[in-house]
Amino acid sequence: MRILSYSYPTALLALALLLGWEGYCRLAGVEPMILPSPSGIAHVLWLERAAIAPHVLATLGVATLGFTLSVGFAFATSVVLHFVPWVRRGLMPLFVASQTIPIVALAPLMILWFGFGLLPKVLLVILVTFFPMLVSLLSGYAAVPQAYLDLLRSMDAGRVAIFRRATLPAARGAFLAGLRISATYAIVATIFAEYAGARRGLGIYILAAKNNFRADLVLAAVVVSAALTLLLLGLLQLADRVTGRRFRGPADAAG
Amino acid sequence: MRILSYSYPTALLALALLLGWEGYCRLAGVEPMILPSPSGIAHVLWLERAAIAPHVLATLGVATLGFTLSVGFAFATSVVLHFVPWVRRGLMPLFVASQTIPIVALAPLMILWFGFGLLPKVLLVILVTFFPMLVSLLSGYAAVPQAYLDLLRSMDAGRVAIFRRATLPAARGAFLAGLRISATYAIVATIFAEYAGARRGLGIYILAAKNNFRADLVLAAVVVSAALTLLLLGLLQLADRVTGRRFRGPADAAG
Amino acid sequence: AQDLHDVSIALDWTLNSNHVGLIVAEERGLYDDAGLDVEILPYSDTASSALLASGAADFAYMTSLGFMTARATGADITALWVTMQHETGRLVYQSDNAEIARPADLEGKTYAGFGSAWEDALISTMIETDGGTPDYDTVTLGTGAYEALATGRVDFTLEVATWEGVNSELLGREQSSFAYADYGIPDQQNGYIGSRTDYLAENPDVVARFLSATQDGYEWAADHPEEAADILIGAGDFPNAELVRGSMQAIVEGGYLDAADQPVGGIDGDRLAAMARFLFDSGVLTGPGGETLEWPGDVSDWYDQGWMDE
Amino acid sequence: MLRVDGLTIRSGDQSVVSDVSFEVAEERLTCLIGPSGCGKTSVVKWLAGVLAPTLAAEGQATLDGAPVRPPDRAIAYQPQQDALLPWLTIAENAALGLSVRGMPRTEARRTIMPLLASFGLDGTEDAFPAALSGGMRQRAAFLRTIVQESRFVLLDEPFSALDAVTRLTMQDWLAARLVERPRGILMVTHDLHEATQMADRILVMGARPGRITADIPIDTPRGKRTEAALAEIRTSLRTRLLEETT
Amino acid sequence: MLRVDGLTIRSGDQSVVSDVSFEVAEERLTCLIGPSGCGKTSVVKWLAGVLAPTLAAEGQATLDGAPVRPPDRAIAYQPQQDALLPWLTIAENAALGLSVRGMPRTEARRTIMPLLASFGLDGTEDAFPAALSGGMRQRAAFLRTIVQESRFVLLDEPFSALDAVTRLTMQDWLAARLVERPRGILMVTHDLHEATQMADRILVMGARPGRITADIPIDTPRGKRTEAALAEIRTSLRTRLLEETT
Ligand SMILES: Nc1ncnc2c1ncn2[C@@H]1O[C@H](COP(=O)(O)OP(=O)(O)OP(=O)(O)O)[C@@H](O)[C@H]1O
Ligand SMILES: Nc1ncnc2c1ncn2[C@@H]1O[C@H](COP(=O)(O)OP(=O)(O)OP(=O)(O)O)[C@@H](O)[C@H]1O
Ligand SMILES: Cc1ncc(C[n+]2csc(CCO)c2C)c(N)n1
Ligand SMILES: [Mg+2]
Ligand SMILES: [Mg+2]
Repeated sequence: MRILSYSYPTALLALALLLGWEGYCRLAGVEPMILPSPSGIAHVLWLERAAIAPHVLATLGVATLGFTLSVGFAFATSVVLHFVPWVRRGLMPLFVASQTIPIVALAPLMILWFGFGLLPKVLLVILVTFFPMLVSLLSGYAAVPQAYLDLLRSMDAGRVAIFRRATLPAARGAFLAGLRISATYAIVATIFAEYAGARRGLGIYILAAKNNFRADLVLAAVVVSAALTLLLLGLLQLADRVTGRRFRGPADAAG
Repeated sequence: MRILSYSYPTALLALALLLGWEGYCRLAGVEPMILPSPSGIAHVLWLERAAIAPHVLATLGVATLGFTLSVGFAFATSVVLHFVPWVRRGLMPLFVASQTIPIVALAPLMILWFGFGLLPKVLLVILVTFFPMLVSLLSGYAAVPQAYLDLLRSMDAGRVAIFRRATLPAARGAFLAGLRISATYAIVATIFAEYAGARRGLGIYILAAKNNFRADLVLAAVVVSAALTLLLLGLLQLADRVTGRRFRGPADAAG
Repeated sequence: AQDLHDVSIALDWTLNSNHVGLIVAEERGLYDDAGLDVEILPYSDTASSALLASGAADFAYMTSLGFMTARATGADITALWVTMQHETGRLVYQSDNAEIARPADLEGKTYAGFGSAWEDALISTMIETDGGTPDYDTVTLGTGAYEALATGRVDFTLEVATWEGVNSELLGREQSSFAYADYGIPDQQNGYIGSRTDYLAENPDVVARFLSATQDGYEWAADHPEEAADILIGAGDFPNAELVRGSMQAIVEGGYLDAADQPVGGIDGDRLAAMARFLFDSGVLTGPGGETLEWPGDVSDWYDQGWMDE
Repeated sequence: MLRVDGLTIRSGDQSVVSDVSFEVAEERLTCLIGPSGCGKTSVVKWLAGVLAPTLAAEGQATLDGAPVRPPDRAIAYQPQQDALLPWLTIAENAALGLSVRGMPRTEARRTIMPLLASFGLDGTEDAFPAALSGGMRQRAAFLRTIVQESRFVLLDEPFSALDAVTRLTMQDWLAARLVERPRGILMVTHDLHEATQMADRILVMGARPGRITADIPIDTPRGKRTEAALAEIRTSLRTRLLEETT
Repeated sequence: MLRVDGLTIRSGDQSVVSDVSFEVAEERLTCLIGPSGCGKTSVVKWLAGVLAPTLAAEGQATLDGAPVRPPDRAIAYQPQQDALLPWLTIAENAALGLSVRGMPRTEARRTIMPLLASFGLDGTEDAFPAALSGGMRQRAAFLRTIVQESRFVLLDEPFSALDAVTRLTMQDWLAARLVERPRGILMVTHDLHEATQMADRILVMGARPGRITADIPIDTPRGKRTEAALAEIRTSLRTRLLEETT
């Protein structure tokens, strides 16, 4: 009930948008090849569900693998950079620079270099999703209250013990924030990578739909991709809830 | 001097990377059509400077226009959303959803809808850069210390005066952070948009280089694009320095 | 100077020898003489027929497939010209691939594709005609296809004989090919220039001037292949000038531009209908609701060469 | 004379403060003490017109018998901590109340400048708050409050962020300022010592819900408020407070 | 007996603390007071082995004459605020020092459980710190420090975040705990009142650079420390502190 009353402005606005779009399509008589109506998109989405399914699965597979590796890699890197300041100073600018590379240009080259298997796609997903997580993790580590570190150090805890007992749990919120940002890009990055070359996947589906002049199928695939991203975000939210009992509760009472 | 001694690990690492790459290209004898060497890229970049220049200018123009509009639009929207909570509740989920759209799919459709002119490109740049700024602004507004607001309210200041005198200046840091994130994407988003349709621009250049099997030119364009983004980030940093006398200085002494 | 009428044309691919007549007409002032300021739009990731249909361009240079798919799907566009009198596409594979001797051998092989539905119809028909089962693996790679073929990561792909074919030869790649027409595909003309029907109705004069000048351009190129190649090289960004020259030579030697029974650019209605029929019958064309399209019976309104009469 | 009558503040259906009535005398310092969470800040915020919108309040404030609806220019408010805006210079911060009322920048500065010296702030007018010590910041905040020329001033734990020594200095300093420019002051504090040193009257609040449980005049003249002279009243206040808590 | 000899702490070429020597007696409470920034926290952090790496220290700590290199198990440290880890339950927080030394989880819990009651924490063992009041959190932090069974305990302004009333209660409570389980305590405080109520000895620090300017034993027995009894010593301490500052 509360969620309903909370989300009705969104629902209303979304509905108004869709109705406006539908009305425009019907009244102005735009060619569906150029701008299909929402009802048309919903219709083909239903008709083509069997054709889209394998592509969705392929994309999900690559995105999941790439994102998982990216999370692991970001975590490992963050630990190294946390403990070795000169590596951090050396690598961070390079990571920033890596974010300025247009993947449109890089993706076809990656396919050339690494073939059309999983590798180039996973690498592209990592390229896109790695950095926001790394930054969030490092800023999370840096935000641990000094008192926690001092306390553990005064107990004669070693660097690793301090990291495990204070730094890491304190960075949980920042990590989740980074995870959410990265997750928003994971599916889109996969689609990009597929677009440059793949056997199967939403990227291929979009490319084919475009080449066959089926704007309705392109938009249907966009809807599916957005739904996948929202699903991924929802899963993260769920994982947070399920695992985070220790990290919730009322805001810190004693300030 | 200080900046030199600070950035030498980066320079060292970057140099090692480039040397390794160069060495691999020379020793393994990879075809430059597949993986050009850094020296090869630098060389064609120099040779092709006259050919690349007009594309760079076109991209810069679109990126600047799109980014400027995006900043203005994000600011205007943030003000509206700040003052009208139900619009905020209604629109934010839609903005989040807009970030899950793969631009690969949308860009060609935008060209079909809005033609070859500036409009579709500017819209795509806005689509990509608008959201991080909006989020940063809103979180900046929310982070104003309540005491500042209470103080002004007790002086009988109106909503607009409070916003102008406390909320807005307090959000400056968050705004700049959002600006930096968005600026990182501005050039890349422009290249994307051009890729789907433009008369001129780095996107077109990259596409042509790719179809001519010129991996070296593709990478040269990537280098240029990265340089443009770093330039944009540098300009923002400079603008911050020049305008921010009031907002710098030692961290707040009285805690 | 006189007031020039602005027209724009979108290309099917990055500038190449197929477009030579347009460049020659532009560079030799034929368009100026016709009172036109022609903008040749650079190739982008959006199909030229889509750009044309949406009104983003006045004319489009389209692959036969691009034109027919768009037209069959309901775009209101009409073909006015065709560049190549014979199919320039062909199916290629590495000569040292001992497993491939005939299309039937493609069964179970890997194809590097470009992401359009017709490729499957084309290849399946060729395999079937040759007595094989059309069962093969597709990897969509776009331009990456040729590198993938050369490095053996895929078994076959499609190419334009007068461009990628020449390029492979220059690179010394040993490749063999099958002609579509030998295996059940109607021989088609290729490289249509078209416009929107409403544009035709409103600017018949502009259309006629544009296409006549274009025709003059291609005729001149056919007669002066070497000079035409140099004009093209001067107009575009060609990293490999030899490819352009070789390609022009191939076009002229192959008699692609002028057929005995046709003026340069002339459309053969029967062959267009045969190819369109093939597309409909192979079921690759679907409408906006996803339904398979019915053969309209008559496609003579798909093209219009009325401009040649003036 | 500023009066509060029958003030009740509710959060949902819980009373935060219940039927509180008291008065703040002209040119006198009234202290409000009580255990944490008893509602001291809420009372002051209500009088300043800045109560959180999630809290519902009933009650009446009157100024010399006439009803007032806060925020009102007769009542100035100084939030806990100093709330100096970090992007304004000390002069700009001090003039904030004047600027908000529409006084032009140069005139506001003219008003502030002669006062800086007596607030121990001469030479800092163009410095930013971050460059000042806690005590100087606190004085700048007082200057900002004082120049608003309101008859009454609400101070919410003005010294709680200062260290003990600076706090002692600032207490003396504020007392001296009040002799120069008398105001009716309502000051919230946690510190028994501070209350007994500075107040003309002490209002003691109890919790759950917040209400006034005692109203104690301090008659010892300021000059004679030594540790020894106040020992007794402090001990009784402490006992009372500890009782309130359990 | 814990001794510090000739402790000098530098930040760059500025002295933060200069040639400080003092001792902390076994089973007695020593208070360290002084103006803000004089280096109290720095001295305590050095003794705890957690001085910021940007500060350079020279000096010697000895335990019964034998040199120690902090951190040392004989010396427990309780940071300013309570520093309870929000993601650990009260029991886990209290047992943190034990777990760090490698004591298994169940054994650590067995050690903690019987002590909860006397710390006023019974029933809270599986609650998270956020659910507790400031006083309860402070007690949990004390429990964490006490169970480490170190001979000496360093407390940096343990009560400064508490409101005045809770603070008074906690002072009494801590005094009672120290009677039960005596420790040598070095306690930094800002609060003269707190120092005179609780200390067996008061070390007064001066600033720029930090050094010890007085070492004052408080001989009044704890039972007799009324406001009146301490008035004199408090007045003299205040005068001394105010002098230090100017
Ligand atoms: N915005 C709010 N919404 C709901 N409840 C509130 C709000 N602000 C304060 N309260 C509650 O009202 C009560 C009184 O709070 P208030 O801050 O007025 O107390 P206080 O006496 O100033 O305490 P302290 O001495 O800690 O400053 C508390 O129980 C608090 O939790
Ligand atoms: N990490 C650090 N690096 C450099 N200087 C520091 C550092 N920590 C503290 N200082 C400086 O050392 C001096 C003493 O600081 P310290 O925190 O020890 O004082 P204190 O007596 O505890 O003050 P307070 O009463 O405010 O807690 C101060 O001038 C401070 O600015
Ligand atoms: C110069 C040139 N090269 C390749 C293509 C795209 N393409 C790749 S394979 C093929 C033939 C299919 O029958 C086509 C057209 C093009 N349009 N123009
Ligand atoms: Mg309060
Ligand atoms: Mg300290």
